[in-house]
Amino acid sequence: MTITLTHPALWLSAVGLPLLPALLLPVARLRSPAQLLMPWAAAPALGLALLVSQEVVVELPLLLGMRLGLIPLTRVFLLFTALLWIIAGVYAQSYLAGDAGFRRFCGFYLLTMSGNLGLILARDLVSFYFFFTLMGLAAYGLVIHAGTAAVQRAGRIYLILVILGEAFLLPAMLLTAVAAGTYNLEAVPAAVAGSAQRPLIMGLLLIGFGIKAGALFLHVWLPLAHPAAPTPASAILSGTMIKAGLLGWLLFLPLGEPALPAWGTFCMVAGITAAFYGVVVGLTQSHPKSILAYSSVSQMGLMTVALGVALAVPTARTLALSAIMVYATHHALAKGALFLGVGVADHVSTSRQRLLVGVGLLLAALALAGAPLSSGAVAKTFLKDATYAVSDPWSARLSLLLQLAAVATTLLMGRFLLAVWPDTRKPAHHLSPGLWLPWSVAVLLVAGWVFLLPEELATVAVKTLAFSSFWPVAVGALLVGGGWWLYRRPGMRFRPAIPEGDVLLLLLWLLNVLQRVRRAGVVPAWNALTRQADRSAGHWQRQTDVVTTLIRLEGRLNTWVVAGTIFMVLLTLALLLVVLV
Amino acid sequence: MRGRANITQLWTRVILVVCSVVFGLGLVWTALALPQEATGLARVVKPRMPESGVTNPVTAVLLNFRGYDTLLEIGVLLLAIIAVWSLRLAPTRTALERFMAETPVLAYLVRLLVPVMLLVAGYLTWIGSSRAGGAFQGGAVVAGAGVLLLLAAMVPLPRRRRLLRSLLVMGFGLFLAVAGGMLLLGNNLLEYPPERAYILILAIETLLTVSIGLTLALLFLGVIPEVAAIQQRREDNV
Amino acid sequence: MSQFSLYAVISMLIFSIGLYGFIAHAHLVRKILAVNIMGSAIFLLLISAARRDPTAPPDPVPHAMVLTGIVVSVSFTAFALALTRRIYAETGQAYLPETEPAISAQKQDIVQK
Amino acid sequence: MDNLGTWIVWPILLPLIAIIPIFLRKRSGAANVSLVTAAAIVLAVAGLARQVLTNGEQSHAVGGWDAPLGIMLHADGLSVFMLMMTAIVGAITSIYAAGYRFQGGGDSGSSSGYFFWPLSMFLWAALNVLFLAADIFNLYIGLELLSLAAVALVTLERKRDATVAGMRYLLASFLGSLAYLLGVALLYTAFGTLDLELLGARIQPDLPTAVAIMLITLGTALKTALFPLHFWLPPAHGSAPTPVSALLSALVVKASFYLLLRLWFEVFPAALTPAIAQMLGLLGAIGILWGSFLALRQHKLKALVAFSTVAQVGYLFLLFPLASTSAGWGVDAWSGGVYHAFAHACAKAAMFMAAGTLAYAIGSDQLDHLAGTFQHYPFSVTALTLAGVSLMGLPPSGGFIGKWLLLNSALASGQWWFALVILTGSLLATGYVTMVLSHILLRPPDAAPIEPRNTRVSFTLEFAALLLALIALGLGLAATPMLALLRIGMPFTGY
Repeated sequence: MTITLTHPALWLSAVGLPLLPALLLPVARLRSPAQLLMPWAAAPALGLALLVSQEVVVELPLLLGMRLGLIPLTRVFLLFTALLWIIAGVYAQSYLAGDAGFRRFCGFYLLTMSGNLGLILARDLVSFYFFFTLMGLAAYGLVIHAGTAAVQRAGRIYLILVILGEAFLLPAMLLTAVAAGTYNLEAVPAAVAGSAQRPLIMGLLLIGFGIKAGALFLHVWLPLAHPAAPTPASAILSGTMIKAGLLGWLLFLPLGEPALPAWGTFCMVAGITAAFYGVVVGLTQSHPKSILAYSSVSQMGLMTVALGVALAVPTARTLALSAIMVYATHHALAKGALFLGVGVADHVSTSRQRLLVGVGLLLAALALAGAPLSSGAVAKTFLKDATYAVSDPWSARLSLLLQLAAVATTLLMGRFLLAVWPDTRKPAHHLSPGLWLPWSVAVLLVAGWVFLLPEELATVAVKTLAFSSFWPVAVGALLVGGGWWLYRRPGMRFRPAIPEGDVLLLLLWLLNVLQRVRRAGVVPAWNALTRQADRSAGHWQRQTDVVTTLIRLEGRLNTWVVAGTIFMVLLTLALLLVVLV
Repeated sequence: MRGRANITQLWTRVILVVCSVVFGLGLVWTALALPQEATGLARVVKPRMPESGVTNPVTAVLLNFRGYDTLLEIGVLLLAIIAVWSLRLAPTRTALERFMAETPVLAYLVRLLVPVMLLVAGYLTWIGSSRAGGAFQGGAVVAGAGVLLLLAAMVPLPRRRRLLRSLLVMGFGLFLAVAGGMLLLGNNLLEYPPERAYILILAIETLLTVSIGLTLALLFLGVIPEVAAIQQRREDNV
Repeated sequence: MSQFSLYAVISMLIFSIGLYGFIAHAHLVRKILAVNIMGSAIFLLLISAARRDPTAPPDPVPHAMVLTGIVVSVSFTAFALALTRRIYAETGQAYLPETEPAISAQKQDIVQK
Repeated sequence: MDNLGTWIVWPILLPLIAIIPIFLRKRSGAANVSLVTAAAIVLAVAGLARQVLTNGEQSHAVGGWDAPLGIMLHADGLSVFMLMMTAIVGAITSIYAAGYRFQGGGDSGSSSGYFFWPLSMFLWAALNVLFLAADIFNLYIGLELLSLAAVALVTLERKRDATVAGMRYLLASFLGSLAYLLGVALLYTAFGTLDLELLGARIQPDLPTAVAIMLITLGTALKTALFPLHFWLPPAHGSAPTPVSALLSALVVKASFYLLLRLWFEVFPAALTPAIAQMLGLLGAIGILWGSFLALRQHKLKALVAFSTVAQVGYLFLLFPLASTSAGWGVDAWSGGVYHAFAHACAKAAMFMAAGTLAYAIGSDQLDHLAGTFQHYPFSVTALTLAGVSLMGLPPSGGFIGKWLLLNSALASGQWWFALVILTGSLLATGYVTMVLSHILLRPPDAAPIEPRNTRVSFTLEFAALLLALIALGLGLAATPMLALLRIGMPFTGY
């Protein structure tokens, strides 16, 4: 059955509905209905994702000609994104009930939601950029919700990275638009492929979207922001928002156009490195949300590998895209369930609850690790199929690396489970249905995913019963067990801990050192030198201060005679130009 | 620092002089390159004179063909008086003013001159439709009479605002009313019916003469009359 | 050199002199006088251009423009003189103070450093 | 049959008519008359916009005399665009001014508060005259009317700073006007017409023309505060009463810019050589960097906003090199520049209003004193933020559309250096906007909470600023129909 829905108002409501409650929030009387409606603002988008099975584009007289629509790729993204926004929204209503800042949280949540849904629905460059920016900036309000000093620091770094991302994306968008001669997204990949500035555009795109996607070394904001945000917001950040960067790559990069082996290899190497790097740093974390954040870095790395495949081997485009679609959906749901589970585990009070919550977490963790029959296993099978398209020596290595990555993921999930395992000895909170219900839905979606699949995918799920998907999990589990045993031994107290934000901290430390060197060594030396060069050292120093000079210059420009003379000089110069040229 | 400032000033001055000379020469060259034959609108104005309602071409241009410019220009004059008043300068009695006030000869002369000046002003305004003259010339003479009266302190400053302000705004008001009123007749803005043009222009010019004269005299005074009057009375009482 | 050219050249020279005076002289009344000189120069140019052909009646449009220009110039002069009076009342002199209020905050800042 | 439905005359007539009762009545009456007139002007402009949208360009021969004998009024997309900008900012500023407390005493008929109304009505009339003029001498009178009203408004409150700044502004205006008038005199002497269209048809690339264009351009650039002729702007805009600062920064500099736009692209496009266009663009580019840099160095909120105007004016001048040399993308550059002017008008007026409200509330506009004002004046701070979003050029604001179009044409025409300047300018704008916001939002931990001095701030003040900021933000969303309006009669072929 195919349904075509082409009324523009319908599509506008999908992105505009979240803004409505946001507008109602300041009005005291309408506040509680607005808060009640918050999660369901994503419902029209979910409806569109479920019902629209054809490519549709509608045009609206907004911005520079807004086009909204869906293609198969974005339909999948919209499906899991809208779903997760609803689940996390319902969860947030209980999680933050009674919180003084809930109204503000609602406002930012809705704005971010509008941005996230909008960028998926956008079919033109300008709208895409608008929604992307809206999402990035509005999420700042989610990150800093708690308001503590550490959270504010995380927020600052998040904001800096967002603005940095904008600085890369805006030129990329403009260059793309100029190359395409239109703002339509359909024309973009071909335009990028054919542009004379292809390397520049691709570089800008990889970095700009890479920051959002948490790509290797651009991920520094991610392990800071995800734990800082309230749990439902973390679920959104990790589940859907980092996928926006991935979607950006898929929509803008020339996949399936001419083969770009160098770019492809670069992406594959960066992806695989990130996959292991995330696990290694993640293992040293103790906070469950930090572990999950690093796991996201690792998982996004795996999806980047598929992107690399599509870039390097044009014929593998379809395969790689399906792999990414399946993988992204799987990861969004599983990561959502895991993040929400952290909050649920915190509220456990009885041992029965403990058992149920534990089982749920285990299920989600197993899915992420790729245990047979799970969504993870299906996703990994797709990924592996895609890698077969790469030329031979690489292909074998890649599939081995992928399996090793699965081992690593299992290990990290084990570490997570140990960190989060519900503890009834903690002061008991009340585990309200508002928390466990949405979480259960998420877990059920992860677990029962296979049954909702179209037939061709379901057959793949059966294929995952093979040994190749079984052994990594088994090995990983064994390793976890061994590690646990080692860890529990009285003599063993070796606990490496890399602080969240890893390379960023290294960078900051380096800057700090440089600063200290400058202050301790360079500045006195410079002063001594200048003092010798000029006896009136103070005067010289003032002269060298560019800023001061400029400001003094402005002051001088202000005296009337100088200003008038400048006008006169301009007149004369222009006159000479006119007479002589 | 002082020395540096002087050097800056010196250089600025040198540059300014050099630029002024070069610029002046450039302008002279430009002036010489201007066309020698008449290119103006005289030929366009002449055939339409009969429709203008007046016989003096300058008045026809000012009040009819380019009446819109003149309307705005009266606006500038009204704006000037409002702007000067908005500065709210303190009223001062200068030494000259006191001297004048105490000299009976001047007072006599002013008594003699002012009526004659007003007569001249009226004549200038009336003759403007056919020969050199008009509201501006007439208004300037009225203003001269007003300045003389002010200097001789022979008119008490009005304490009530309404009358004075009405006189000031009256010329502009009539002009504007005529301009807009033409729309009611189905004409364009300021489009006089040719048969009424003369009388309308004369009416506008007459009121303008009073308004312009008064405005110029009050611009000379520079302070808000009613405020000054209150102050003056206060001083006199002391 | 025709009569028109002579007047035009002179008007340009007067304009340049006025411009120089406007920029170079610090006293505000002199500046205002300089502005009037520049204005007169332009009026001279227009009036002389109105009668380039001595045999024909003069072009009335420049005359009207000059009349309008004079009224505008009078209005500006009146306001400028009144403003000069206020500056004199507030600062005790008829010159522009040479440091800017918006910049002076900066200057203090630098001194403190 | 009457002719009252000729919408084109009403934006000029209405404010002029309003001046008469305002001049004759006392303060309270003056405010009410002005507000009613403002509403009427908004309606008239809307009527004209509708007429232009349905019937295309409108012309009106004043006095029934066609050019060259008479004076024409002309309304195309650009005129209507500018009239709309003026109507929106003017009306909302009037609302703000009605709630604003001007300093400076006097009785009700002679206080600063009273004089704002007739002067602002003259300002509005002058702007509308300019935007509808099709005659180069008529433009001169409009310009003079505008300058005189603007200077008088600056000196409205009895403050020494403002008086001095006003004098400087007046002198700069003199210089600009005289240069312009000399240019007009030369053009009339050479070509014997004052009508813009006829002038454009007759104009020859000879020496007097070139000199006249140069004089007009520089005179107008001085009034628009193009770097390095911006010296008069920051003190004048920074020290004027708040509603006046809003009007000046939003509208007055745009008027002379509009003049330049008209003349360059419609009267003497042939004279716009690449070299001159690049020069104008270069000065604009320096202005962007210079103004933003100095804005970052300010300690007072209003001074900062004023320097930001210097920077934002720079963007407008980028239009000249971009629109004249990028074939095909010239339309983008042209409409981007004009759009930027509109968005800046709304955003800057909102910013000045919000800044003025905060300054009034805490009795100081030092940035250091702003901490904690958000709790008391959330609407003003929100207005400040939203206006900042437009200045930074973030979507969906009008500023974003303007910058996007300018950037697009810069890259398309290969003038990447201007693109670089625009991006740098946006980053610098982000810098000074965040600087203000962090002063407001982040209170130093050791500082005591600041109690506002004047807690009772009229809600009108906050509402007006927020409304304008929202309009600046919404302008981006409304870009498609607005750009369609702008394209009616635009000086580019192919549309």
